[in-house]
Amino acid sequence: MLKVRIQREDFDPQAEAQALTDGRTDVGAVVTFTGLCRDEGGMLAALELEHYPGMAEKELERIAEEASLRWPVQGIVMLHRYGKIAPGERIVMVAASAHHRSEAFCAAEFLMDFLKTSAPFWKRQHLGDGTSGGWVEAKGSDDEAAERWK
Amino acid sequence: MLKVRIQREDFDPQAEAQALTDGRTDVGAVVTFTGLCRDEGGMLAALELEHYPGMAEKELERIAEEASLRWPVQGIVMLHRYGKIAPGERIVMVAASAHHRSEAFCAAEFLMDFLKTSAPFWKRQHLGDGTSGGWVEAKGSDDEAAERWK
Amino acid sequence: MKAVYFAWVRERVGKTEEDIAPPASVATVADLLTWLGQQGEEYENAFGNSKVIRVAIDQTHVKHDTPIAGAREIAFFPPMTGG
Amino acid sequence: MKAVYFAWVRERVGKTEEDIAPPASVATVADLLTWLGQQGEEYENAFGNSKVIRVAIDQTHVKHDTPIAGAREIAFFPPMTGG
Repeated sequence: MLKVRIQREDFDPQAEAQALTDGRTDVGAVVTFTGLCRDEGGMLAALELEHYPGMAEKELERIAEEASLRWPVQGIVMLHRYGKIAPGERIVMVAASAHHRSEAFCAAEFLMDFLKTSAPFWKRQHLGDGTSGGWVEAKGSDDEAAERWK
Repeated sequence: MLKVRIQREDFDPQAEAQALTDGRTDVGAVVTFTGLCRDEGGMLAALELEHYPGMAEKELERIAEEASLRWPVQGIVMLHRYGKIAPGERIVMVAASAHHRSEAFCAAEFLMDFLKTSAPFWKRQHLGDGTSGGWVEAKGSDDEAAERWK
Repeated sequence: MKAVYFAWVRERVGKTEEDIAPPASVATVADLLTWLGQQGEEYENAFGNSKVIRVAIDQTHVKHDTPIAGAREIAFFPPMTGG
Repeated sequence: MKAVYFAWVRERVGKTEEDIAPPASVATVADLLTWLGQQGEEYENAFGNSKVIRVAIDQTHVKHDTPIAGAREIAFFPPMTGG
């Protein structure tokens, strides 16, 4: 089960994770990652997420398929929001289920590392004083995180 | 926030994970791991979890504290059940929250690796034919997983 | 072909998308980035430092040495910062 | 001192706990494991292969060369298999 969705609205991480195990007795491990908007010490009023409709879905699907080829995962969920997101709100979640924990952990980390570096989303900051903090710059540490899977 | 609990009853992973972010705007990443009872291809009727009351709590607390010294985590949850657990039911969960995803992922993996190798819990199998499948043997792969953090 | 722009590339060009008709001498993504940078001040501003621009042809990431022949939709954007 | 047993150690000994009074010559955990193995067939069965037995003194893991002096509660169990 590979599930990918891009939406403006919030999502329910537990309902998504629960769907990976409902009615099954062969799942041993579920790992979830949830990414939230931080207020950066009170400086940030909101993040605005822009994406490339069509390609963003395709990239998430490609990443999910790649993960399922690398590890014997039983299910994968990738959800990403777009639009304006306030501090404390969820931005993204990934989940992976498998027989064993190492496979679920690896797959979930892989999903996030490649989501960060290859899914067409861009963040812009809105500051507390009403001005734009500009576009968030890509981090070298994210490229390095993705590199380790090569 | 370090929370450790050992109980017979099931737990609610989302309520536990939610508590790590409720009312906060400084959390960027939450990683959860949930371990479930597998039916081993229909062979297994239940697992029975024995633990060393008192020491089990102390070990989980020690592991949670060690993780919080190694990574700048904001919160940790470790829950483990005991007693008879049927296939499909949850056995254990850990969760870690942090500013950044790599810290939350590392902490959650560390928690599970050490829970497996140093928390005093033992699993016995009950088979579908009514007989005991005996005590589960410790796995070398779990020792290796814990070794990599040294 | 259709050009689409995202994030600060979109802001600097001042458009979300447009039809472009580069001359036949424009063979690769790199050629196209150079040509786009010559289409006016806002384009120079967006594509002047073309090395940092990421490109997708028909919604698939491509390198700058990729030929553009047959492309229907070419997207230009900065390094991604989702998640 | 109190000895407590878990999992198959408990099953083989046939008790969950008991008070034990080893002689003064029993100084370390290893000595104690050897002595316990000599307390009857069920103990030999439980402690015969003492290398695999894990030990905790007063709820803290200890190695087999640890002295037992001052211990109030000593626990014996197989390698852990929780999680």
